[in-house]
Amino acid sequence: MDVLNLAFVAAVLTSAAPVLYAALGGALCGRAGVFNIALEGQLLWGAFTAVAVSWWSGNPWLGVLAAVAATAVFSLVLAVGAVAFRADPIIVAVGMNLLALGLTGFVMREALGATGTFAPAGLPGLPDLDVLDGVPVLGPVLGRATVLVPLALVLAVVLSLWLARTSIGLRLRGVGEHPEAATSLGVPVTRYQMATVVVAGALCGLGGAQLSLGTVTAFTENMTAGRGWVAVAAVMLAVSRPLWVLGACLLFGAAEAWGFRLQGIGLPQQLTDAAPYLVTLVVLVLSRIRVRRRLRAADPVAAESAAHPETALHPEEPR
Amino acid sequence: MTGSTAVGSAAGGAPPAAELRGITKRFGPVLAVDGVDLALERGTVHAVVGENGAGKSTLMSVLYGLHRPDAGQVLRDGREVRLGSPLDAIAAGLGMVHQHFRLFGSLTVAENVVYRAEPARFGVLDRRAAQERVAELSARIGLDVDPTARVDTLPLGVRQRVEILKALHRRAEVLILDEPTAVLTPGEVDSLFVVVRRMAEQGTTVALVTHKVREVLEVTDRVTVLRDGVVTARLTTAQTTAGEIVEAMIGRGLVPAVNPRGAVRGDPVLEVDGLRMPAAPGASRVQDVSLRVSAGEVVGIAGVSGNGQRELVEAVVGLRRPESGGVRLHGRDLAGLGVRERRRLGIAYVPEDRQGMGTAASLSVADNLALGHHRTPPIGRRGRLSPRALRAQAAELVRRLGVKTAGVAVPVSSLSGGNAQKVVLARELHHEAPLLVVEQPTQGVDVGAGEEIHRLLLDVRSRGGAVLLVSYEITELRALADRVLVMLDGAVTAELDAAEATEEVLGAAMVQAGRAGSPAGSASGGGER
Amino acid sequence: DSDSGGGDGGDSAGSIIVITPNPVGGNNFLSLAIEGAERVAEERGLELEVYESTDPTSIQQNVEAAVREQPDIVIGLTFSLQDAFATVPVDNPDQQFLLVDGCPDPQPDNVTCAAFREHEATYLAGVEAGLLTETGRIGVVAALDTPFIRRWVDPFLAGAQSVNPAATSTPLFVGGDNPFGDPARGGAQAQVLADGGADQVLLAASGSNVGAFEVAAAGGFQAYGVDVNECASAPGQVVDNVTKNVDVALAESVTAILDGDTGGSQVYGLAEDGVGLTAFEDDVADSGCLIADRPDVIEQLEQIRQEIIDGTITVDDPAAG
Amino acid sequence: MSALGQRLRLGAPAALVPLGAVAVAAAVGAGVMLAAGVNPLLGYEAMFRGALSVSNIDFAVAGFTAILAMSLAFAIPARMGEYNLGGDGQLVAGGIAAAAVALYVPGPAALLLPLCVVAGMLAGGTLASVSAPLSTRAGVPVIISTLLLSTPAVALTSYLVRFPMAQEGSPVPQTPRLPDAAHLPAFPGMSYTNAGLVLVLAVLLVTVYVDARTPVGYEVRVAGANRGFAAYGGLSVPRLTLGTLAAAGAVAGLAGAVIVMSQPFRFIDDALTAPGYTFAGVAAALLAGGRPALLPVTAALFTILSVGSAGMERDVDVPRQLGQVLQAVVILVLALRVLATRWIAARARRAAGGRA
Ligand SMILES: Nc1ncnc2c1ncn2[C@@H]1O[C@H](COP(=O)(O)OP(=O)(O)OP(=O)(O)O)[C@@H](O)[C@H]1O
Ligand SMILES: Nc1ncnc2c1ncn2[C@@H]1O[C@H](COP(=O)(O)OP(=O)(O)OP(=O)(O)O)[C@@H](O)[C@H]1O
Ligand SMILES: [Mg+2]
Ligand SMILES: [Mg+2]
Repeated sequence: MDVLNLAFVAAVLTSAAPVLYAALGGALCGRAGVFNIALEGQLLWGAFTAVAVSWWSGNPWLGVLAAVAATAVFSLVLAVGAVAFRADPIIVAVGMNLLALGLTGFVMREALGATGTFAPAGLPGLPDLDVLDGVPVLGPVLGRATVLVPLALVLAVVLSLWLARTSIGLRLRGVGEHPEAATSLGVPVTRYQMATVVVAGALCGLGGAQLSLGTVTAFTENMTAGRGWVAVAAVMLAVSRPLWVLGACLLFGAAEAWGFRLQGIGLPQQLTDAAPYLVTLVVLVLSRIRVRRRLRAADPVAAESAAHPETALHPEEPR
Repeated sequence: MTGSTAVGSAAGGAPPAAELRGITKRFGPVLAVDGVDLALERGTVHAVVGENGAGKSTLMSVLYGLHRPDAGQVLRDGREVRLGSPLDAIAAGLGMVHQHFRLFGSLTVAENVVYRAEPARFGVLDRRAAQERVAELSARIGLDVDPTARVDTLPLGVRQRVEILKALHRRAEVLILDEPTAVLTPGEVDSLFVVVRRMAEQGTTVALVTHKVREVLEVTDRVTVLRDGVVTARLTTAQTTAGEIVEAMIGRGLVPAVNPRGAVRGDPVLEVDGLRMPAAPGASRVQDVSLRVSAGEVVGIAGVSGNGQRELVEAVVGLRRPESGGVRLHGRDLAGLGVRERRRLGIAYVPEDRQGMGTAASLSVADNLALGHHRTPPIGRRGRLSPRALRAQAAELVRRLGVKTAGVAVPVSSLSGGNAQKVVLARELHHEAPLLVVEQPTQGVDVGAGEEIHRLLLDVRSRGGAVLLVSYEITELRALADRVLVMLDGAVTAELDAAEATEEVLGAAMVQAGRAGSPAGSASGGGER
Repeated sequence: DSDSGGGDGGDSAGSIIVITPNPVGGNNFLSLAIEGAERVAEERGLELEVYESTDPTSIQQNVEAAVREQPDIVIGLTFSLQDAFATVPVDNPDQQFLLVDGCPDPQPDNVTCAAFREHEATYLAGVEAGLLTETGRIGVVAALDTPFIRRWVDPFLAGAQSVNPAATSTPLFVGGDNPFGDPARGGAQAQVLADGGADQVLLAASGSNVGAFEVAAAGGFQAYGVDVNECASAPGQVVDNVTKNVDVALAESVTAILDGDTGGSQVYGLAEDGVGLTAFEDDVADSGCLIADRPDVIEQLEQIRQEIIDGTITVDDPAAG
Repeated sequence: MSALGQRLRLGAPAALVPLGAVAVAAAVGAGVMLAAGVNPLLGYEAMFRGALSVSNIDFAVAGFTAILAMSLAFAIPARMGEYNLGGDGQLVAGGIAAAAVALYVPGPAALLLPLCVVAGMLAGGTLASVSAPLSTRAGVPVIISTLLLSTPAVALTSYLVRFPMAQEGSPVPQTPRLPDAAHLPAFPGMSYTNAGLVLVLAVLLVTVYVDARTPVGYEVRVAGANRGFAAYGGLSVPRLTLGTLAAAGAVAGLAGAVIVMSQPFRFIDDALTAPGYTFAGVAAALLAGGRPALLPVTAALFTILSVGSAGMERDVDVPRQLGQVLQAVVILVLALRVLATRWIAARARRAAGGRA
């Protein structure tokens, strides 16, 4: 593989990593039966906390830890609102996304004294994987990334195995698929779901930290710029399967990276902007249309409700 | 088959395997269970019967730790146990099989059985051990289940075995079965009862909730009858009669509604010719079905569930498009017409799935009663809808059919199963459509309400309506139908006159080609993919 | 009641209100303008208020709110205020207005304009890049593809090609949901340029620049900043900056208006020292910019600058349609 | 119990919930302001003045018009359980279509005004309609397809307004000023308060009427409650989905048309999406719950929060993001609605005394 292609892979991985973290969180929630479209807000929250704590403490790793913790706490809003209180997860998520946007902007201004962008000289960012320099393939692909980038890939695999192979993974799948059944076997569904939402928050925290201390070292207002929504699309595309989520995020990352390169050869920016979304939509349609046809043949009436987000989050056709 | 060897009650002095004492449970203002005592002797099969809403499920849920009682105690082997959750109940050796199976369709049989009690090493599931455990348990009670099959590919009867295996895997010594037979075919019911008797012989105690008196007589040792949350009778099966049980359940004797037969038959209303539909995953095939239903006639479709009845009915009402063949109403070809047009031309339909299809649980009784009539006067008039007329009509229907509800503005979800079913019937009977298609009209409905529903259907016949009745219950078909067609693997394999349709003949026709309980590959769409 | 809350308390010192088209944060140009306003306010003992707009409706609202406060001058920043400055001054003939970096057409009498010819300085930066490039590939990262922003794009290539005809340029636009504040995308695009072999890259993407400077700092390419001296953003990797002395222009115009010289349109180009390069500044040696080590190049630039001022070289203005 | 009595009793707590949400949000906002060292009374006073003082009401009405329209664009499909999050795309589609008609079709006001409005509604409606078959045929949830279609639509209009439709020589990405014939007539003495408000209020009335008094409204509610039941009853879920989405997109498109046909009478890139009308509308619709008639009230509240927060920032220097925070808190406190609904359901059941 030549250098340029490796650089392309590196670009894809870097732009996919934050989205991948958020999407893995969303996928876990999906498997547990919680519809999570607060990923955008959670990611932003993580990105902000990471930068703020890294700045105050002088240690980027503390920033990462704080992002994980703070986003986990933030996601309690969803856990309590949508899981414990059984409020509409969409309403809660809309509120959370708005809250994250407003509060990060507000606090940045009041506590950090910055508007728009916070990137003071000396803001400590995460180190690159310089140790890989000189290693063939890995060096050019990951050498300029932080350790959080390969970690995201590893996590996708680990989560996939964890869901498939462990007791807790099995229980979680059951909780999402048929909560009453899980309850009747003594699995505390609410607790499982809340824990999952919080873990997903922690993942978003990692994603946010990677965005603001890894991909770049800065926080800007609304810096997630739709990445959380892309993650939501990835979760649907992958029907909550972690390995598929990985694929979906890489697809999106590749579409974006190609977009930049196409812009380089003269395509209008606005059109290359649209490409990743259209690609995602087309793949989504192609992937769901088969499931849909099968459902319709089995049960034309039940198929009517199959386009609902909740059902679209499960790898299994509804019964 | 019935295994009616009476297992004597436990030796004097030995405490019951499970006992409920003075259990009271309220839901808000509703007193669901009121000071009920119930003793389940070891190794017996104990029937718990009663009307809809009598408190059976609530009582069993208390025993299984799903509900905490407001008052009363639960004892296991004579010692009081505190059941804060099903987990406690499982630990105490209790198991429960719910009417609506609580299985994970996407998981394998083995995964379902060991769920929450998994053989695991360092948190990693031991699949081999799980499968061996399933094989061992099914051998013990003589069941045949493939541990690696995905549950959603299995017929209902097999799914229920999985439920029983789940309880056995947890070493349940007391097994609660809440309406286990409501969705089973006669063959499946028979094999379930064989298993139940065998378990009882092995020392397991079984509590069986059912609406079917015949089942009570066939398989149980003791009977407890509930009414309005209190016990109205404790009987020993061997010494009681169906009449006595029914009397205790509904406070009066039952006069079963029976088709008077012989009345004049009018012109054909529904004609189905050479209807064919291919099999698909999750849908059965229909092979060249032709039938005719005339005015003033009830035609029954018998058969084991999943033999094409649902597909046939959906093709008649317009929910499913046939591959070939025709459906005619009063001689008019319905090809290409959707549900709405067919309803307008005079087809009413009571579906089997009253929660998923027959009602919208979150909408009011009034809204539920209006569907299909909302564009015709008095409710709909020239593109407008009169909320007042909608409510008035609902109130009238509720009154006429005696639906028990707090009003027409409350959501259907607050109604009992029997009353929800009456709402569906009220709506479908309201316009006196020439053709009424009914599936499983009394499923999960208590005997009293079931009898009323039967009368309503016979009223349709006597006013000259045509009724196409799909039922899995032979008694129901015998009581109502003028003619019975038997469906097997999508084809009509027998047509019987009321007089010929005895239980034996029907039962034999329904399972002719295959063993009951695994009704061909068609039910599961060809098994595993 | 808003009069009483207005806060000028009747003292003789006047006031000025500056209205921005966007939040100031992270926008070098706007911060520099505010700096100029602060400076002149202090000099003249004026009270200064800044109204940040977020969108066109809020611009109009801010302009009208400012007029109600009756300051000495209502100052608008950038072309985005042009529509508002075409109408509001007509209805408020007694109020003086100053529009920096734009001019309404027709220009009401009570509006003074100060506009820049940043393309001239960008052209010079392009010359610099053309001279310094070793790969023959240069690039630009800009926020959005708009005619105005093209002022930092097209002349850059034109300048480079004037001295290095073989030079090729790749402009990339951040775009996306947050073009002026998405450093990750800015960085990704800078990386694309670096991977593509560009070694001289102009960064004109506002808040998204942060990521691009990180690529420069990691050795991806040598960068050029805009508006202010950004050489510290990637120490040792920034060649020069296309500066726009909006602070000076704003202060000068305010002074002129307060002194009674109202109306008219002042254009700030190379000739007026309104735009330029860090290279031309007296303290270039301390600027931290790479160009400080190349007096030969600076000399060449001085010469071309003079030719532009003389009109020997004309630089096309991409925003002129 | 009489039907009226029942309705009153069931209705009262339901109406209290939004008020409760607002009260809690106000308290949270006060806390935040105190933390930031601002007297909350002054802060709120500034916020209300920013939106409602005589001098600012004109702008506030413009914001209200847009937010109300966008709340309808969300609320209409929400009646059948579909979430339209693609308001931005539909808004700009409507705006660009209206601008295109105004710029390229000559004609007198009597012709041009309705033509522009219809073009905007058609464009928005068409874009939103795409999500209907995507949902009913391909099984892609509306919430995700509207969202995914929005970004490309915004990008495309952005391209149009920068290149083919750009004003010659303008450094700002914007169309030329629309001809006078395409300016919505303004109320006397106002510049932003114009016929657009009347149009949107008319749409609101139609929506409330259709929802409560027509078979279609009933069918939409049925489809929202249970798709299977709707299909069984002969309702065409695909057609209802298409209808509600088209209507929603048309209202959003109307909002876009109204914005470009108002001051400063052009399509400026970003001008339609930057103020966040879409999500303010979503929030207003959520706050109103399933009651379209409440939309003007909740839209007004969110207008005050979003338009007023700019005034608050100007006057007392509280960051305008506080407005977003307050909106968020209002929405989150709506989780209480669930508790209230449960309480109401419990009362209903109590009244039923349920026995079969
Ligand atoms: N979770 C609940 N909340 C409120 N009321 C309930 C609940 N569960 C049951 N009830 C009420 O308690 C009463 C007893 O219900 P239960 O389910 O025990 O009846 P059942 O005998 O099982 O009836 P069926 O024959 O229909 O199964 C009914 O009036 C029912 O409405
Ligand atoms: N959560 C609940 N709230 C209110 N009423 C309930 C609730 N759960 C059950 N009920 C009531 O309990 C009664 C019995 O319902 P149930 O769910 O037991 O139906 P079923 O057909 O008998 O099924 P099963 O016997 O398996 O539970 C009905 O009157 C129903 O309305
Ligand atoms: Mg029950
Ligand atoms: Mg029941």
